[in-house]
Amino acid sequence: MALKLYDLEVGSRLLLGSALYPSPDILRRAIAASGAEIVTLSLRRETAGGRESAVLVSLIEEAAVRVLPNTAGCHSVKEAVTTAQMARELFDTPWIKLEVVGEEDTLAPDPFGLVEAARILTSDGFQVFPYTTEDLVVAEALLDAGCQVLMPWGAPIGSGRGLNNPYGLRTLRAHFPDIPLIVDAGIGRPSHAAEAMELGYDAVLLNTAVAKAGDPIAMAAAFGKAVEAGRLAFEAEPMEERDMASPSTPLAGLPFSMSEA
Amino acid sequence: MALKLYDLEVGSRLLLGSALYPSPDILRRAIAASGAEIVTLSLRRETAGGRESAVLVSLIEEAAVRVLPNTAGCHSVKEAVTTAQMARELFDTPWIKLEVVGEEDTLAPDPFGLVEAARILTSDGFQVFPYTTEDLVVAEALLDAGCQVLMPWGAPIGSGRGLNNPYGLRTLRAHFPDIPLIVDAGIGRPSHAAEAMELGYDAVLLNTAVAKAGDPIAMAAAFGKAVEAGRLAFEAEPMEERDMASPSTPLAGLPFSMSEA
Amino acid sequence: MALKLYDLEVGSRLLLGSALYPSPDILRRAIAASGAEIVTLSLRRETAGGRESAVLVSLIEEAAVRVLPNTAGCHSVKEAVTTAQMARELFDTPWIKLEVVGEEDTLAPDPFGLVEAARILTSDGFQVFPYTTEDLVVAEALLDAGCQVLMPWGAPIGSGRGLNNPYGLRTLRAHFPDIPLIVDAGIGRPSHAAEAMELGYDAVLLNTAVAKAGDPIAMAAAFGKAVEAGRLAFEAEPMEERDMASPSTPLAGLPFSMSEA
Amino acid sequence: MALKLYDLEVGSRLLLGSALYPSPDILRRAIAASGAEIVTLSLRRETAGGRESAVLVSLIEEAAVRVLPNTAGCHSVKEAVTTAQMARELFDTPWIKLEVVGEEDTLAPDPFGLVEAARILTSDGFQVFPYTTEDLVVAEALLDAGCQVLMPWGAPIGSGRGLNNPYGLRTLRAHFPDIPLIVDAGIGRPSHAAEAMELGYDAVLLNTAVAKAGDPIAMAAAFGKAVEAGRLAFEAEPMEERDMASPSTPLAGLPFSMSEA
Amino acid sequence: MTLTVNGRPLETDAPSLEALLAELGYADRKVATAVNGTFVRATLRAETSLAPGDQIDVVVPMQGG
Amino acid sequence: MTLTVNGRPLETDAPSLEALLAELGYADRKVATAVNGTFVRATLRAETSLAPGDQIDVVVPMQGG
Amino acid sequence: MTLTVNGRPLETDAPSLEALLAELGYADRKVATAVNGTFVRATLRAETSLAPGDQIDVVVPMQGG
Amino acid sequence: MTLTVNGRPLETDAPSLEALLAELGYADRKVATAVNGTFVRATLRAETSLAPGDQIDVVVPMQGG
Repeated sequence: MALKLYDLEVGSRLLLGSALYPSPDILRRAIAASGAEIVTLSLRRETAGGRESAVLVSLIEEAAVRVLPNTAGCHSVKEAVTTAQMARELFDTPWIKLEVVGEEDTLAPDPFGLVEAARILTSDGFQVFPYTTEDLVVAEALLDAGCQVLMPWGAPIGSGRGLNNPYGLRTLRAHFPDIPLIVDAGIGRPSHAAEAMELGYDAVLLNTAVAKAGDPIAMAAAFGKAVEAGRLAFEAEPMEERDMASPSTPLAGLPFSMSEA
Repeated sequence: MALKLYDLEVGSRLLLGSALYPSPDILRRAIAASGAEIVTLSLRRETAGGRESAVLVSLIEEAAVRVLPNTAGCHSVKEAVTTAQMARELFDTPWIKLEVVGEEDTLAPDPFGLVEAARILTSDGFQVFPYTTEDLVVAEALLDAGCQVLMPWGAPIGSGRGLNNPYGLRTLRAHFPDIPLIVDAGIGRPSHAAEAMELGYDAVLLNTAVAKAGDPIAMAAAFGKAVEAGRLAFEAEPMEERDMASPSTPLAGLPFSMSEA
Repeated sequence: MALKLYDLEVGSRLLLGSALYPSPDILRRAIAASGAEIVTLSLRRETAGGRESAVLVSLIEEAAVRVLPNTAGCHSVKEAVTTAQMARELFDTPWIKLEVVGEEDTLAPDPFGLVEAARILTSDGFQVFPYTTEDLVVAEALLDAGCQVLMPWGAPIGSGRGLNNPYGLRTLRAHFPDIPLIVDAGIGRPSHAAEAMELGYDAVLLNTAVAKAGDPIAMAAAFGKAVEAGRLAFEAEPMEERDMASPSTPLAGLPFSMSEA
Repeated sequence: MALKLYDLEVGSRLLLGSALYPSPDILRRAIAASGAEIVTLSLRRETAGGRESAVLVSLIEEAAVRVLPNTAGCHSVKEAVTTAQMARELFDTPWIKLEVVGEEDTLAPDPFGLVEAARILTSDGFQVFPYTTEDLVVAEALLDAGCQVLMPWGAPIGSGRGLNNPYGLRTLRAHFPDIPLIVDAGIGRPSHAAEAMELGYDAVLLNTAVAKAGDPIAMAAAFGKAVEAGRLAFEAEPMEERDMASPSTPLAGLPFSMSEA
Repeated sequence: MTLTVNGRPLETDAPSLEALLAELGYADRKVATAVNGTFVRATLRAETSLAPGDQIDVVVPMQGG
Repeated sequence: MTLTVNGRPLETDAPSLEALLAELGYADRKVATAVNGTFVRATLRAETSLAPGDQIDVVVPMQGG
Repeated sequence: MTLTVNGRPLETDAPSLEALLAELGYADRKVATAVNGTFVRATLRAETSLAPGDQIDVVVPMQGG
Repeated sequence: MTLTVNGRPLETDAPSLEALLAELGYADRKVATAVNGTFVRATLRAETSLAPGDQIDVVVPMQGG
């Protein structure tokens, strides 16, 4: 069953960030290798005569992916809201990945500012993708504020630690069975992404783990496969874990023994 | 760079067991979906007029996979050796997955019997795939006995617990950089398989996690992708894990601030 | 160096809850065995002619412990504030363990209501012990609201899971080196309490793990020792973890070898 | 119920190593602070005119502890056996902590040499404390060889990693309910020791974690308490872990609500 | 008039909170009180009059975690 | 007058935001703008006059995670 | 004489392992054999005579993990 | 003759292990001994003669983990 993020039905459940790649060409090929249909971008002041931005824009257009602009680096509600409004005009999309930074060392989201900004933006017609924690109560408040997708972190941005709190993420998933939930940030290796999907998460968003890999293109392909693997497994009902062993090879007909009549 | 197991260069790094499937047809389709090129079989006394065996044999022949016979259920060196000899004649292969059961609850390998049987079989021309633990010293003894592949467990057979001792497995990998190492048994979910491959293991062998899934065919495909993902990631050099956050979106050009001249 | 919680210098770093014990006498002896100097109580409507409350009150008085009343079960700011005001009169103390329940399955704190209630109560002269999560930004807001102690959870109340998110707790500790931090709730076994103290937490508050043990009195003693052990270890600077082995017994003078001249 | 190690009933369940301390005096005070009744020593060639050994011997005599000599550093059966024989004469004890090193980086025990040496020594009247892994089958062989105590590792010697394979250790405990089992090596912090005891292990042996702490004496006391805490908890039947929360403060009589008649 | 006391309906003529507590036998007991969810300190009970439909809570110390 | 454009001081006589963008060479570029932290949509740039000390941000698409 | 074949007692006069297999209908089937726990390769079945009490195993390929 | 004592070459005429220990000043010290990797108990040192090339170990109690 396909995943619907607001108006969009997505095939690939991997969302990819566009930052920190060795070169635009490697970004282009990483996007292709990942199979991602949604790519995040930011807004920044022009630098160096605009070449960089122009190259990026045409690269994204050729990739034919949906753009998810972010408000990365915003610390106040006003900054985040203004950035979202500029993004809507520039990218001609109601989508916004809403980040309101609450703390520098962890880049943890500010739950208070996040909910307030989400309320302002949704009432202004935005379709908000809030970057949040695994906190159930904050999640509830974001849904009340009009968000129809949640993006809890796995671990701090760029840390590559994987899922710091699997219990919290499992609880969040159980509590909101019908809301699209995307693990955003902290993923470092494909096994982390597969684990998130096995927990029942609808998708994974990552950037650094691909961009900073020795071979970003191969790593992009790796994450594409891992996300598919995790989703397939979730839908295929994995076996139950057992504490004791259970022979895979049947014992019936084992040689060298007396048969039980 | 391809993986060589004795004489055979293998493409797929997933080895699949043939037991416990709901039906021969589901086994057939699971093998195909997994992409496995090597499938394990056992030897058992004929039951029910031999239909079952005949169906299995033709199914495996059509699948055009390499057969890896096992000695599952053998508790003594003599049983294991005789079973291996019967397997060689029956399957016309020098390959043998050597299991010598040392304990019933965990089906843990018996390191003493395993090494002795491995020595007898290799000197008799067999190419032995020993099912062992992560014990470095036992591994060394198995190589001395002539094994050119090692298959340490992830967890007890059929437990689906994943990697019980990642430290031990990592140490084993570091100690034998050039020996083909296959994690065999205990894998429950694709993330487990990806993790094993990310540790640098050359392949994964599993059975129950696929056969006992709600949808074995989809799960076989999931594991196929997860093993590819983990291998790709290992070769692509994953990013370093960090304790603190590191912004993926660059801060340069962030609006609303004064520029540092 | 002693721990100061608002006006009180405490010797024992274990705070104990008073609920769910098999009998008042077992509670009495568990408090004594634990060495706790601070015990939590609640406010409830009178039932069964008031015997239960009277027995409890005299028991606590005899134990000569400091009472920390809680607002357990309150879901709104108003309920929590009124309960705190009733507690102040009844127990003649400015201390209040502030709980504002945000979600039923996890009894997770409501960060929004918690901060608002904390602000109201501290400006009314209360000394607030807020039951919160490991969220850094919420913690910051609680300090801004006037709290001088924080009580992050280890895991949901009564779950006995231990520390669900050690990374988050370690980060919180690092971020607030000078604020008394108490791990409250979720502790199940002494090793969990020792781990919290080794992370540098100033104290641990628990209830169910003692009250619901087979032998609450022995378990109270166990937690008392574990908390001391963890604190001693934190102050004694534990060794660094190493990936490889390092002989404890020196090799110098090992027999049977040639000496390096 | 007291612990019996061969002929000796021990009160303290913490065994302490005597190596790597900043000074003999700190060793002396650490032994006292730990409450240990058994201390490990080694045999080495005389160096520097014998002062070091003489000081150590008198220190141990004054401490009135039972000496457990080890065969640390021995790589062959012959070295281990000869060392044990020299130790028996020198310390006038049948006790020997049997170490046969199988690999340098991990100092992992050699299961083959260990079992052979154990057989030789027990038939020669020794009471063997084998340093082994969590391997069930090797454990069985050591018991067959006459050992009446087993000492599985938690992690490599001096690594301070704690329990690398809790599942394996739990399984070993379940498999040998009546054999004294001591976790030896790898313990780094008191919470590790408490965890081992909570798993039902009879005792813990450690050295580096105390000797290499910033304050070895305080750390010795910490481990003494942690081991007591873990044992008390094991005997007091800890609560069951739960996935969901369960209020410790009863809801009955909660104010501000309508009573259910 | 009908009040709700600790969540249960009660018919009473008690003019004040103090009178109600006396009527309920709490006179000499250590309790804390709230009317309609708002705290009423002990010293104000006498001057706190009650109206039909008021919700009164009377609480005592109890076990807690 | 002196404005702050993208965090740097700028001396200009541009009467409107549109004029400023033209002066800066953004005329035919796809950018988004804010004045004193408040978004100004493209269609309103012509009628948005500037005052000394105004802080103008002109942003373009950039890489982001 | 009485043999044990695949763990079950069997009364037979088969002089050789080959004869026994024929008698059991395995003649044209692909099987492997062991006598008293020792492997007997196909080419030696004809010359492998059987004695009372011998334990014969006849195995075929089966599913395995 | 030349022996190896605790891993170092030693020139000596000591006829027995006991004599060697005396020569080395171990006479009244509590030590344990091995010759060529084999334990020699104290009571046998006198009757244990030494040959050129013998490897002697003399050990004492030391710290250990």
